[in-house]
Amino acid sequence: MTSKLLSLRDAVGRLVRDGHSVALGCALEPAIPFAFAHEVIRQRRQDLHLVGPISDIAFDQLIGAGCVARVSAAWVGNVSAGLAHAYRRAMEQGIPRRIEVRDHSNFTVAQALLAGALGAPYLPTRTLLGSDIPRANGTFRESTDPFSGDKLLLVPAIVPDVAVVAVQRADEDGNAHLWGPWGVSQEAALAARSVIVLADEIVDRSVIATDPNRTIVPATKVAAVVHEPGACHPSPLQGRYRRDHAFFHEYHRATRDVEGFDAWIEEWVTGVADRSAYLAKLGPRWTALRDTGRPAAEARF
Amino acid sequence: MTSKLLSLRDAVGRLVRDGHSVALGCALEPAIPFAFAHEVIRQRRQDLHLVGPISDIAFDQLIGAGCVARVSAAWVGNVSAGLAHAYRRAMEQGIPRRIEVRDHSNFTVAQALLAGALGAPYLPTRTLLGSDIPRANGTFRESTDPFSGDKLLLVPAIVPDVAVVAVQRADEDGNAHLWGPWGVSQEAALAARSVIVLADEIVDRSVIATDPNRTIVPATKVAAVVHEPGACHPSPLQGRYRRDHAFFHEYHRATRDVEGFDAWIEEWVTGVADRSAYLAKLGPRWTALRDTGRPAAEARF
Amino acid sequence: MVAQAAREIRDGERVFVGMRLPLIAFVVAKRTHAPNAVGLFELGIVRDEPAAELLYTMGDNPNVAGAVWCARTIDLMGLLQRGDVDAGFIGGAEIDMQGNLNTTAIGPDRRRPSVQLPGSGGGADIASLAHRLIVIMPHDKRRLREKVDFVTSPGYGTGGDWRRRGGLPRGGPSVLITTLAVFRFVDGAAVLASHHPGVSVERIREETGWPLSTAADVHETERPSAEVLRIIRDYDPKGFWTRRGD
Amino acid sequence: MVAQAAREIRDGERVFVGMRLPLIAFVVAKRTHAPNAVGLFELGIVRDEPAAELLYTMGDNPNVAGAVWCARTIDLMGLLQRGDVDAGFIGGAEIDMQGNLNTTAIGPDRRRPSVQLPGSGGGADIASLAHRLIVIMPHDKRRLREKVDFVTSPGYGTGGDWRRRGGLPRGGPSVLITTLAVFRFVDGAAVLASHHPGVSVERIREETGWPLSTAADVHETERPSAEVLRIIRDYDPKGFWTRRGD
Repeated sequence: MTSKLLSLRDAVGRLVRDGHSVALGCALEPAIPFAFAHEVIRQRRQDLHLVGPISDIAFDQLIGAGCVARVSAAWVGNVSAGLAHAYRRAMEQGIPRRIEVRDHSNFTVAQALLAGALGAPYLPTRTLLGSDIPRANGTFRESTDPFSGDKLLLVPAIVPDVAVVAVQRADEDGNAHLWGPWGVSQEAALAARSVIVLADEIVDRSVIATDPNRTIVPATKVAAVVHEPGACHPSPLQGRYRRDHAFFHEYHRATRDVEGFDAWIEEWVTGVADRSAYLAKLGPRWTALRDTGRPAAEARF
Repeated sequence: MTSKLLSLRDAVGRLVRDGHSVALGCALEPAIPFAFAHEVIRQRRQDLHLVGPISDIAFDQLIGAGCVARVSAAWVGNVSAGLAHAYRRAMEQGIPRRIEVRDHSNFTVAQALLAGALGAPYLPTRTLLGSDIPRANGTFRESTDPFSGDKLLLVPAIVPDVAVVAVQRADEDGNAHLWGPWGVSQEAALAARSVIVLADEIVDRSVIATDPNRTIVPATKVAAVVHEPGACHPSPLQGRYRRDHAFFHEYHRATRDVEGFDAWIEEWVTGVADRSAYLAKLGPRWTALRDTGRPAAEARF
Repeated sequence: MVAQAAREIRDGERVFVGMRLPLIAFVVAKRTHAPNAVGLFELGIVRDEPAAELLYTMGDNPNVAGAVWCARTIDLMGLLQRGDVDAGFIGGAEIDMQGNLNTTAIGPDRRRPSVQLPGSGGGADIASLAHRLIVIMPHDKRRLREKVDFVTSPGYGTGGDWRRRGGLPRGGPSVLITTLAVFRFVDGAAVLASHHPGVSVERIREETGWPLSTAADVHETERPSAEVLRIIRDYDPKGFWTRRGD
Repeated sequence: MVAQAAREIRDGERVFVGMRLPLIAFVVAKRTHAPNAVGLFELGIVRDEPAAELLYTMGDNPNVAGAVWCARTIDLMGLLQRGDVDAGFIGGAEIDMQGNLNTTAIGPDRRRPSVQLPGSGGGADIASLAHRLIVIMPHDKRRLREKVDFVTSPGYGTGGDWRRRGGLPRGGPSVLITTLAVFRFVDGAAVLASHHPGVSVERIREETGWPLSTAADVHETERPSAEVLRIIRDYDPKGFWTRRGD
């Protein structure tokens, strides 16, 4: 078995290029790889195409930091606090730059990534017929079902250059266990050209092999494995740590204007060397979020 | 929470009608609900449309017993022993009756059921282009990808009247945990109009809720829950019992001619009242197949 | 709003719940008249019991612990597209008389909006595919508009058989619950059914951006029972979601 | 056959293994020259180590225990359609010179076959979508035919760019391994590359249903090493699958 263990700095440095399409936040509200987004900002990647259903504030941070040229998403905001200020500034005023948005719904993002995972050119659907989203998105096609004659919308496959998944545990080869909601994480990982796994814990291959049903992505698809505890804060990771609700609200208040946004990025992203420094800065607030959960009922293989 | 617990006799009696399309054996070689197939034979259902990828010998038994008018499958045989004699007799000589076969591959069966599960009219694919299977199947359509101009095959959705899934454990409401290979079981269950769950063990809802990622089908889709230990013999159920290889070979040798087939059905199906009588008849041979497996690594919710 | 929203959930129904007030409405319904209702959450969660504590997002750990199914978004959306979901909740920034909702952007040019909104999320899917849509919004003349700038979630379009002609398999808004009133949709258009206690029809007319049409039996919205108010306050004691009145 | 099949697996490749002899070839390859090969099984299993004991089907409990991924058939087929699978094994009842395989039915009318065969299983998908197809069959004039009655798994069709014109994204048979010989496919047609020890080219010609074409460097098939024979006998001591010679 090969080891694909890299530091997050090296994983982003080697695998994420300017202009790449990057899928992240694919479990929706939980398990968002904020550590990855922050490293991308520190390394000043540009012209990225962000792909994901709802990203909570990760997309907002990347957009405000000027790393993004295009967004394919169903929702960009701050789930528990409201609108996303940096996203608004980019769209309304072109600050720090203009970005292109390809509007989606959660279902069409899921279908586009599933098509990518299946190697299918598109998936046919009846959702959004009558919505203005297809016109705004620009990549869909209206069609007629040859079997029934009904109207259909064809959602073309999305094949991200990179998909990032944060999981509870993985082995060094990239076999990764994720439990809790999967959202569109598996479709994104199987659709992508390369996958970066952020694991809260690195375990021996034999641990993964005791429960292969928990594997969300097999090593054959994985390019890099990063051991990054706490990678998802302020979003939660099931059975490991809870959501830091106040952090989302503090971000919302702090980033109302550009100066506030820049100061926030300086304090929490460019001002810290890496994730461990970030967690150290959080201090007791971080340790208070620990959540050990309850054990799953036994299953024997 | 409502209880959907029924005896297998009542579940088949109430939910399976002559002419129904029935998906079973959807995990491929393991977890085949032979107990269900045998009860269908005992209740003399007719004109069934069997749906499944490969059924090992379950489809052969239903065909030989005269319950089947049509088969939509990728493979009908005896996996470790060879050809399926009853299927051969039906196709080659119309004994006990002529049946219609809609040829599939495992991928097209999976796509047809996934389309049914998604409520999509069809799935587009590049498999089988150049195979004679699409012509023999008769329900597919050739198409052109409007995005690329490439040739495509469109596989229409299959929506079974009934899907039968055998699982390790379920609650009385129908929330069912299956581990080991899923094959096309989840797609079949989500696509079907009604689902019959055969559970090796009935557990409290709280047990299911400790590990919701293991749930293959939610209660909202389930019409009946049957507590039927050993429902899959001679096929295996992960962590519960192993495959009875010899039984498949004995069946192969015993059913070479019609008389042999009828005698086998009399001995193992119509001659036994139910699954517990069948297991009692197996005796020590059955208990010797027990497999307790190894426990999955802990996951905490 | 929450109490009225809870009344819209029938016992045994499969409901796409969503966040904020609808989530609390689901809790109220489960604990009062609809104990067998099942809640579906688009990130891939199905629950037959509400979470043990107040949720800030549907992905909070307590909403996963104790769920009966934790799956993928596509699985839940598949149920929705199949027609296996009875009702869904949705909010919006703007709505018109035909129940078309805008949660995408304010302004004539979607590429250069005057206000960029978060977008559809799963809302447009619920509006397209659920059997019944329940809309909850603050009542404001700038929100209840003659015409919305962008149709994120289709209601009855231009009315009549617009949904069927467009290819939508079913559904459409059944009710619009605002901070002032309850509207029912009749022949694809919103009709004032009831005004909340202490709110005059005149005020509702002033605060509504379309020519108000009123049901013959327009009446006062039923007041929440003491039990319902207790359930709401128990679930959201700090009023994080219900601060703006229930 | 097994020893030659094992040689066709390259280190690090992702291989659709299937059952019977190919499964043992995978074991041999893993334990000799291809320790990093990964095996995919269409019911939804991915293994980077062979199962601990002899398998009668790919769904036997020992093939699940110790797997690194246990998923759904559609996930594995998706990898195959995407082009993420390097090679796949397949057998058949009939094959023609262009590598088209029949595992469906013998006879002119598929609806009234003279011999009903089990069908494609995943074979036709592997033949359609894998980068490289490895075919293993008993050598028999009635099996290696001028023309097959039914094309279950497409090879090179009528030859030339038939696959591309038909819409297949890639692939086709690279080798046909029989009980007597090894054929390589050159410009979409089978060419005799080597004869097994003690088998004459004349006998192969007699046992082959198409006009035999022979490579310039036709030679004797490399004999399996003692180590390979030991691995095979250790894995299948009773010769359940390898009885008919390895």
